Amino acid sequence: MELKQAEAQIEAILFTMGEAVELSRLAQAIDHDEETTKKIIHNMMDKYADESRGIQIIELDGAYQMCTKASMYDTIIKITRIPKKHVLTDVLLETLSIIAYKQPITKLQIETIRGVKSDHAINKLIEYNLICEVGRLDAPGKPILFGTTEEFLRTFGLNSLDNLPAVNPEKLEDFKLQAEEEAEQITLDI
Amino acid sequence: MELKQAEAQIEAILFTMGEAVELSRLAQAIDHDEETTKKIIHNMMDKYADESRGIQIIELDGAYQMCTKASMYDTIIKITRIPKKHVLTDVLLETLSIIAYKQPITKLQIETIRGVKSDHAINKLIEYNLICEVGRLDAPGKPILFGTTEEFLRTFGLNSLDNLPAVNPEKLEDFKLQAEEEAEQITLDI
Amino acid sequence: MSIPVKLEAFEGPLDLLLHLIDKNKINIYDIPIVEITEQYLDYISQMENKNLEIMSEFLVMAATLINIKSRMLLPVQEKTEEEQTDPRQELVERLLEYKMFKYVSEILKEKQEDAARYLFKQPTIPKEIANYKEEIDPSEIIGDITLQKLHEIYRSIMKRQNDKIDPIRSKFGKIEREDINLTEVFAKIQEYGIKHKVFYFRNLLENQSSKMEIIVTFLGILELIRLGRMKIEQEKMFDDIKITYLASDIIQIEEAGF
Repeated sequence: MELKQAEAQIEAILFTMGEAVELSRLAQAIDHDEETTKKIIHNMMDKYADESRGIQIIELDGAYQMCTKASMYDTIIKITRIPKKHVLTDVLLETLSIIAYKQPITKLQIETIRGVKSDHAINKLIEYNLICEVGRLDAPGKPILFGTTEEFLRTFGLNSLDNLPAVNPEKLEDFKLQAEEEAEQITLDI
Repeated sequence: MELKQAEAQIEAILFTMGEAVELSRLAQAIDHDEETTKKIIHNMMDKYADESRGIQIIELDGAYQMCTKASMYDTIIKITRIPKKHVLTDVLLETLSIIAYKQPITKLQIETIRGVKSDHAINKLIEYNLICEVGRLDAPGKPILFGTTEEFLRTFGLNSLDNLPAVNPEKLEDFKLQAEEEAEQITLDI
Repeated sequence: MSIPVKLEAFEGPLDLLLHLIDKNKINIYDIPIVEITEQYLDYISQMENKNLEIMSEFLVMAATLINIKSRMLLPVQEKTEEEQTDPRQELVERLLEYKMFKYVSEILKEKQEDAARYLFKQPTIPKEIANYKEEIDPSEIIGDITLQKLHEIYRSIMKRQNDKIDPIRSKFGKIEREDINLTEVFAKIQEYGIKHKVFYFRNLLENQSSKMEIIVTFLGILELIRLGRMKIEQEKMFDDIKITYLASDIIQIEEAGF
């Protein structure tokens, strides 16, 4: 009974620590002498050898560490390469449109426009390689300025940076006015 | 034989990844359909329940994550310092419970229930990754809707939102009566 | 009750009210409104916090309490059963709902303490695999979102932004009283409606419409809908409101009973 308890404790410790833990520290934590602790660990090692287990305990110079079995390597490679589903949510789209048209822009400026903290959206857009840091604002705290990436241009079929409406603020104004006029005309035509 | 292999693979994956892994990704990695994979995981969960095990698999909204058993906590803190989680003040907890039970919900709706401005609390909860934007309400001004995150489930030990403690009106009645009786007794005791 | 109180200790007016109810050990369904109102006012008169925003929230509740109090003091007229609702009813419901969430947050607090005993592990992906970076294809993520769509989204966000700013006040830096002629606006909407039949809410507004103009125009539209003289649609998120004018004549504001 007590043995089972000690095994559970060792398993939990090695799992949490991730790194190699010296025998002496393990023994202290589970309130047994080193010799007994060593025996318990070696007994556990035998159990982990079972083919239904994917992890093992290895000994490293008087310390013990939990790690995956070598035979699991291919499986681990596989899982890390299974792409996660990426979705451009409304939140992301909204943030992206603000950055696209207002770049270069700081996080605070984005948040002022949206009215809510936007760290998550910004991080996701960076991960998706749609936006990136383009510099720092010359203001207290030197906040990061964000802009869109080349990938962004390519994806939207814009050939060069010159085609990006937001690069030149005046151009953006023109573009916006134009678009508004167009929109107005469309409505009037109805 | 093949089942044992699948169990080992799942164990290795969950150990390596550390974070919650969606059922669909696990199934793909071990080359089984989702239903079978789920069965295998639940079978493993039973095995982990043995008292010689210090770790367990928990379910979080259709994803699985490996963690230590709660009973191991005291042993682990003997050997390592555990990073402090964010302390949730009563205000944050109050706001979070409203969001958890009423999601998706707008800031204005939260403020109506609480009777006070709640920008600060909402932004803190976003920062702690306990809530996130889930869309916009189709109403004038398109206000942002908030909901809880996977981190919320983990922080409160819930498998899914369906596991939120039930608070039916009758229970509330009981609670109120109880509280009243207690208050009465306290006064009598003095 | 001469002990000075810090109102920040109460998380808003509902919290203070619940405190008073608990302290007086009274039935939440039968609040002695006169007493509670007095105690409540007592508390806020001692308010140390001069923060206007916090103060105003407490004052709103004070006004509500006084309103309920005065309604309860008025002689009860003979009414049909349906009309005989307790003036306290709405407040009681709000208090109960708030109390329930306070109760729930206590349960969650316990759950959090329990769950804090589960310990997790940092990912330990082998270096050679960790270096592998998943290829993210932005075009796949973007899917069928066009630059046009992105532009629309941006414009709608900016519209919302502009709506929040009162253009007159923000431009001149001083407050100017503006007179919106209700009759004129009402007539203008109808004239525009007869001329265009189908149009958008924004068409009705000048480039720099003030908040008041927008509100009055919107109220005018609501009134005309009520009278069955127009109908409105909004197809999807961020869309402008589409108005279809149904009548062919103009009615005066007096006739409309606006």
